[in-house]
Amino acid sequence: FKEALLWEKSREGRCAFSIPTNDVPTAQLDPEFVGDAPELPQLGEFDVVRHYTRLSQWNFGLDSGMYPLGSCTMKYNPKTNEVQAARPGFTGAHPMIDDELSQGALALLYNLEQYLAEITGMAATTLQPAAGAHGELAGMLVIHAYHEKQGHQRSKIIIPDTAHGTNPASATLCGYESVNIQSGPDGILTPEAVAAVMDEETAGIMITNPNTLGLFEENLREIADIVHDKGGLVYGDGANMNAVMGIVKPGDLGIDVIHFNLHKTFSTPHGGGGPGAGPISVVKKLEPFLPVPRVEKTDDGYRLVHTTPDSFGRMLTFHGHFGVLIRAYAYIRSMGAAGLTDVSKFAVLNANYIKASLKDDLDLPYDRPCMHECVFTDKKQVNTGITTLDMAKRIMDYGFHPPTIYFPLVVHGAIMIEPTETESKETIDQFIDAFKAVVKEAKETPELLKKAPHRPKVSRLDEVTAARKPVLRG
Amino acid sequence: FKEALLWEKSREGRCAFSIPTNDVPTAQLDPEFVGDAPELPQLGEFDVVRHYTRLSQWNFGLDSGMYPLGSCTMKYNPKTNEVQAARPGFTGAHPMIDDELSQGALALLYNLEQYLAEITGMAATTLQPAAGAHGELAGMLVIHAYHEKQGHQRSKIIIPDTAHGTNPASATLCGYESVNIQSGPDGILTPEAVAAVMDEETAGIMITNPNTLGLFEENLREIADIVHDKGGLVYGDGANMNAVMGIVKPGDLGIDVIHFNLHKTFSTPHGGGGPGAGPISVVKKLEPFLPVPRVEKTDDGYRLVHTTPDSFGRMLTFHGHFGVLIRAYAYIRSMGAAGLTDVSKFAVLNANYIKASLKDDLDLPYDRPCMHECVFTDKKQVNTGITTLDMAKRIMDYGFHPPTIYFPLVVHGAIMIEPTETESKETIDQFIDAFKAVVKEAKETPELLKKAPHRPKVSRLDEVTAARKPVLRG
Amino acid sequence: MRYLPHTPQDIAEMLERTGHASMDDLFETIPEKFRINGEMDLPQPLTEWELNAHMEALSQEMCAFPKNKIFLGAGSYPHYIPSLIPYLAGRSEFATAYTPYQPEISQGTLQGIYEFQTMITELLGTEVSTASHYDCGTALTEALLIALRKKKKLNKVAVSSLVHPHHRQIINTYFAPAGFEMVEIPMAADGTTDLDAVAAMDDIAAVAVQSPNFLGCIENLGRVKEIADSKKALFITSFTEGLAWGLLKNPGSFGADIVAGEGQSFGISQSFGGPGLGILTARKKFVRDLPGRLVGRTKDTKGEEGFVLTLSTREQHIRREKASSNICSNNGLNALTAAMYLATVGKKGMRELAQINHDKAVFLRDQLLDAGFEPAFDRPFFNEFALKAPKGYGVKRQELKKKGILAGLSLECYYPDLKNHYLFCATEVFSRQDMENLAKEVKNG
Amino acid sequence: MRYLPHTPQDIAEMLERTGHASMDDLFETIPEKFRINGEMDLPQPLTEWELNAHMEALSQEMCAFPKNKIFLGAGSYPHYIPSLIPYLAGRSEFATAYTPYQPEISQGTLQGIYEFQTMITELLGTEVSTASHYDCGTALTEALLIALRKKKKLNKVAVSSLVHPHHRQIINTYFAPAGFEMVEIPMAADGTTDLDAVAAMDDIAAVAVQSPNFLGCIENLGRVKEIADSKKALFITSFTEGLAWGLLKNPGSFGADIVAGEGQSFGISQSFGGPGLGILTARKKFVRDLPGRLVGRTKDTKGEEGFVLTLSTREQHIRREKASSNICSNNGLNALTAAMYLATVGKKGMRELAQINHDKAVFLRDQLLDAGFEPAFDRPFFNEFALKAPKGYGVKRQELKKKGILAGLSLECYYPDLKNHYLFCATEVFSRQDMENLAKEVKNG
Repeated sequence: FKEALLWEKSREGRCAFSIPTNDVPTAQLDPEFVGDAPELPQLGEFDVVRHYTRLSQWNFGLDSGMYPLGSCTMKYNPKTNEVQAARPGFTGAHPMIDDELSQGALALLYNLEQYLAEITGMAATTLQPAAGAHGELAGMLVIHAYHEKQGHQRSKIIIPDTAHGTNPASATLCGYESVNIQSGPDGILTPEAVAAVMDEETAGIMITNPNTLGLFEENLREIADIVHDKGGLVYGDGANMNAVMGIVKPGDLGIDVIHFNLHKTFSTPHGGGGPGAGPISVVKKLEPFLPVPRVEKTDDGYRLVHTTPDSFGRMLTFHGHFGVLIRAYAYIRSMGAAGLTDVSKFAVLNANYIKASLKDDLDLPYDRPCMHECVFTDKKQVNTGITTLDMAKRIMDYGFHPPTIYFPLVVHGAIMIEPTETESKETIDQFIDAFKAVVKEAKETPELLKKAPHRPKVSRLDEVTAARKPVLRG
Repeated sequence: FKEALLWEKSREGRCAFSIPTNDVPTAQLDPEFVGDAPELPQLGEFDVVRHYTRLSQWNFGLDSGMYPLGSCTMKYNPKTNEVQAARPGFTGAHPMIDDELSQGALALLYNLEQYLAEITGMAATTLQPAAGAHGELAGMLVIHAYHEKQGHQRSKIIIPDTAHGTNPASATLCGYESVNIQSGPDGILTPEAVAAVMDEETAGIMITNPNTLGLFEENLREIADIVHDKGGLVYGDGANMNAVMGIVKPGDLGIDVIHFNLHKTFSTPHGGGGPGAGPISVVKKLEPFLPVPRVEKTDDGYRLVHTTPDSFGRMLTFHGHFGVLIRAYAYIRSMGAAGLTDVSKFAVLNANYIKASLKDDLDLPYDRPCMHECVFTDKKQVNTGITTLDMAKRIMDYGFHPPTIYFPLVVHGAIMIEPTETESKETIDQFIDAFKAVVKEAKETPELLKKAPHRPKVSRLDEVTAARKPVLRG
Repeated sequence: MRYLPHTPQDIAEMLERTGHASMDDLFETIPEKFRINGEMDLPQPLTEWELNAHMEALSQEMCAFPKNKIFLGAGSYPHYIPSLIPYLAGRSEFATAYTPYQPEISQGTLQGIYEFQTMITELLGTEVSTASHYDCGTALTEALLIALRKKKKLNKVAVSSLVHPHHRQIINTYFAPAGFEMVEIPMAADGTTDLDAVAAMDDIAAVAVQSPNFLGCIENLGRVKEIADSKKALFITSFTEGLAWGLLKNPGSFGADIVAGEGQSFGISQSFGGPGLGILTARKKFVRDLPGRLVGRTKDTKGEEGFVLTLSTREQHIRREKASSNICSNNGLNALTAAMYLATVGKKGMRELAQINHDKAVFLRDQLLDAGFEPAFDRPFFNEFALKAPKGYGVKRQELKKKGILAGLSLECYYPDLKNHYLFCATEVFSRQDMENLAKEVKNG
Repeated sequence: MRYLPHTPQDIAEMLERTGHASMDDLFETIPEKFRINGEMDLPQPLTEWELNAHMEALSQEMCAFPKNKIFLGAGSYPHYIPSLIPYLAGRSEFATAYTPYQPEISQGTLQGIYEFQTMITELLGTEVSTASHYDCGTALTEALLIALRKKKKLNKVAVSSLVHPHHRQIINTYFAPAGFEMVEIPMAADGTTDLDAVAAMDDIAAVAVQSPNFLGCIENLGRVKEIADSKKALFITSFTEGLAWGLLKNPGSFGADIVAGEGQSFGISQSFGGPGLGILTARKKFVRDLPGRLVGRTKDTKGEEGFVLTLSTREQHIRREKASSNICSNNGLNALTAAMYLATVGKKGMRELAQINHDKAVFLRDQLLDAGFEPAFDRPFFNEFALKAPKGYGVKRQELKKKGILAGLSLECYYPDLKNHYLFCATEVFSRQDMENLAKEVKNG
């Protein structure tokens, strides 16, 4: 069924809000400043409830089915985390309240910083960045502040072709020019490629490990040494931390600064596109540059330090996405060290299982042991006229969210699958069967795929016209 | 999609429960008493969440759309009521705790009793009955205890043909034989019909007002006098109180005992078939017979009285469906007297509006001013071979729950529609348009109706085989 | 008011169509003299925010778990409830749905209840289960009424005096107008039902015991079966603590004909005693005698599997005065909640959780004995037990209330012979420290 | 662990297919020497129940609304949140969904955000809105960066010193590596921005003010427009209290080019400052300059209306280093929450609620003046205002904390000239009595 837009259902005089009692005299504001009441829709409470209940029914969420999105780690979002974040002592806390009145929150922040530092094998953490990309920016700002402090700012940064799109964008924001380098034939970076471009005008390298092909960058330590030798720093994109928790510490590989996506690795909900959280951890020598405020532990409890001499400043109005941080904290406390290690093990097992199960059906450009995800292409289907997009749309009809497609860019027609550790063998088997069925259909009934999806509320949407003649409000 | 049964998804060794830490020694129970662990399904937490999320998607609830069920008052269930019932001070309260430790709950119970007594114009209320039918039984038990106390038990009870099916069943439980009488040509009871059967062996009459044809029993006072003259009592089925709150008090019409359905009139959720709550209010002379415990207000606060000399006893283990009572209390406190009166007014307006809008399309057996609901039949469609059932199934395809059908029994092929006051004019107009479309289809494309519904997850289900060869467990 | 969507314009348009001049005209069929003059006498309406403050204040006046330590069972048990349960059971597609009389758009509720029926019979070792009743007391009463209907010539049942006292009150309430009689079976010295006493009873339609019984003791169900058989009476059992079946031999394995029970322990909050969950299950041969709703599996016109309410010819809306019960709505949402709980706990969790309950209760009992209590009965128990209190305990118990501890239920008012006896309960929610604290308080007088 | 479904049998079967001998073999590509030896040093895992107790204890260590009275705004405001909002926004179809890159199965989120964009532009009098940013501070920074991109030759913007101090810190952070400069416009005597000072500034790409500003004063947006025009600079405004637009003339009506704002007041809990809701809206001509996501309306292959993310060629995942911003995920669920709130409050509620906020603030100000405070500025305000405190107020304020009252924010650390000045806020959540109590406490010293 179609659900009308809010304002189409509006009727003059309705109000779904319980207007609070006014127990003080009315004060007339100088009419010079008073505007007309905004033309918001006028609805009853039941209208609002039904409207959003229906909208929700048109959405696919994790609880609806598997979400095999490469590099986007869509794991189960535990319900208990929602309970923790909803405690009134947290939700009703003002961010500028005096330290002694917010010890609970400060303790949580302090300890979460410690946990993340331990997981990465680094010295310090800031929880302020609001999302993964914001974390990347924080990392770049740290690197920028470091070089500034060294007395010689640099102008370039090395970015491999497998990088997330946010990497170059974040570097640009700090005024760095991206130097793109290619992965080697095995899908991983070679020390030679890095050595060829690394110089003393280069601030460092941004590297994702495991990379977006799902492969562990085996030469990372060697690459880090090359970069360090020239006075550069190594930025780690931690989007794929889900593969290596408890297995290897990025700090041990020579990474100097790394960001997390708490909404990936640490089970906080994606919310249909945020809010996320993108903390960064850094090695000891970079700690002075972290943003303020910092949380400190003293004998009298926890306190916020609002200025430090070398900090690059502030990047969010308050203390980060606290509501998201609570959930990540609850998750880490629920899992413990052994649990997080198991997370990575099962995430890698699941990905390898899918790789092994589908490699006869889909082209596998890099047939190497993968980590948390595997990347296929549509090469085997291309002769039938069927593309990655067609298969992705068709898989919706089988009750699955499509994988990430056409990324990483280095792989033509990429199909990037990350099952995550919370999917059971049965669900994965169903997904494999569904994908095999789609591959079969690609040969036998390609029209079915071309017109897919068939089951959702709407069929394939015209994105070209949407962009050419944008209609962005009602 | 099909969602497998729980045990089909079970795998040995999984557990979705967080096993509590055991900080005391294990105590071996005498093996003589120990059984095998029950073969419950073994699932992970994500399995359980997805299972029930999917099941929920196959259910139609009030938030999904209009529910025009005659006599079953499916009004909006306010979300704030859920918040109130979930407060830990209530959910964690043990029912046998000492009075001084449960003053909040006792105050709520006491005051809710008072409010219901005021709404009915009666003297006293018990909140113990667990559902409407249980309330009917409570009413019958009061009547039975009253006659017992008078020293002469009676054997019969008068029940009109428009009564809910629970009425005769409740009377039977008290050993009363049902004496069925017919409504008059206007769809309401005549004093003559009652006078003809009322005698001193008859305990009283069970009467629904407004009745299940949606009509106000205009002769009720006169009928009550007839019954009272012979020493009988008048039981009011309060299922339809939604029509007359603040308009008329049942006590003023000569009713001696009445039950409520809090899950109808007072907005508590139906829960897919309960739990509900069925309090009864009684006139002064019947108060001594109410079930124990009773809540009393004293100078020191509230207390429970566990025995009273003439009480008929106890009918539920504890104090009624307290969680449901909280919601009803919250609703009454939110609405106030004027609000509840408006409820009845708009409920009646909506029903009359539907009656006026559909009477050209559907046969209207009693064309009189209706209260909260109106009753049509399939007489106009019968020549096309289309029945009430077909139309009801087809209306699902338009996004509405079907009306109550084939009830009341006095109307052949009845279609009983109660919109309730919380439906807006637009929603009702959509319902009217949908029903008109179905009526049109009945003429033009009857096959479409015969095979309806078409949109839900399953098509028409075989209820005959289900009953003939019952499969009641997996 | 935010729940009432009618605008003045809506009202005018609608009255025009109905042909009424005003809203008051809608009530023209109600004689003027009966109309309410003025307003009902109810408190002024509260805003949502005032309601929040008012209800929070009321709830704060309660002694409640987990804020307080309430060592009390007796039919209502504090247990942990996984967070997924309130979320899932609170989804409005479940909570705001009507009785699934229209199965095509109610498959969620119906499959959920079918799974409930299956898991409950698995747990209890029986063959058929209803979709739920109000609570254990009413379910047990219905069980006894089944027996009286099956044995039409008899009007008497034998019920253990160790069945929950409130349940026995309910039985009496239902029996009185029908002229049925409940004969109570006395207590033996070991805190179980004195089954020898049944030998002397004649013409009884059923023998009913609760196990674990009100005093926490595990009954000898094997002997109940023998006695019931010897009397040609139905063998009926009940229980108030469902977690016991994670550890104990289930009643079905002893040949029980009908099992009634309380399902509150299965993920349902105590909520001052309600709504709970009445369980009523039986051997297959009683399927058409069971009152209340049943969900069955069937197929649709396309051969797809689906679920429906079935065997409704037993029910009041079809049979009216000939129905086997007047029960109409039951506690369906709580049955669904219990199913969610059982699916969450599973086979492994159920056994471990039951063992923890037993361990905690044994530990608490040992602690209390050490603190001066005396054993009352020498009989195995699950998570509840009765003890004889040391001198002066009544006063101590009053003091403990002020510290937020409720230490046991006085049994004297239910069993006058058990002067100074208290019933205690310990579940997984009590820590060792909670129990040691209690013992220390008692010891220190 | 309950989140990890792998049974030993599953693991064995899966390893067989992947061809690994053991779980450890899966990591064969990681050089042995980098593998962690032993376990990470993290606290032992908690059960769900231990976690509940631990988190409840932490949350109890907070001073928080509604338990405490916090007369503080400054970018985070206590407001009532209708109960339907947490329920609806918490439905997992919304909360656990990914970014709606696959529009066919994301129409709920997409329609919801489209409606958000519409209502926000309605509220602010602008023409296009992004799907959200992180918070007001980052949104304002992005607005200034747009101006700097539009005026490529310039590298300077003028920003009022009465913009939230934290927002100015963020601007500085983003500007530093890029070499941009923020010139602060000083404060005038009446607590508004001294716009005359802008006259002397050259080569500025934008003039930005916050209104109501950090001190609560309503700025003269008409004059900002004039000044900005005269400098050929973009006119940018921001706000932290969105409810103000229920009462005040909106920035669009003054001709603002870009409006950045904080949407926390729209049904989003304060949560120690985040996640909030960054609002970024503008006149239509800036549509292709806006960073972040946009939802647009389109049609499907059958001609049905639907919604998609659009104009993504501006975004980082397409443009990489040439993107207008690195923003990827935003605060989408909070945008949806704000839309729910605005739909609930509606035109009528918005106006009344705004008026109540103003009434309460005026009342509180009068009470405090009566209690010995002195006015700081003679300028209209919405629900926040600054006052000069009476002697000894610093000590009193400390005492009040112990009573659960947080009475104002000291302004001195942000504006050294404003010694002994405090910023107060009153919203609909404060009762007359709360405010009278505070005044009485102050009066009694």
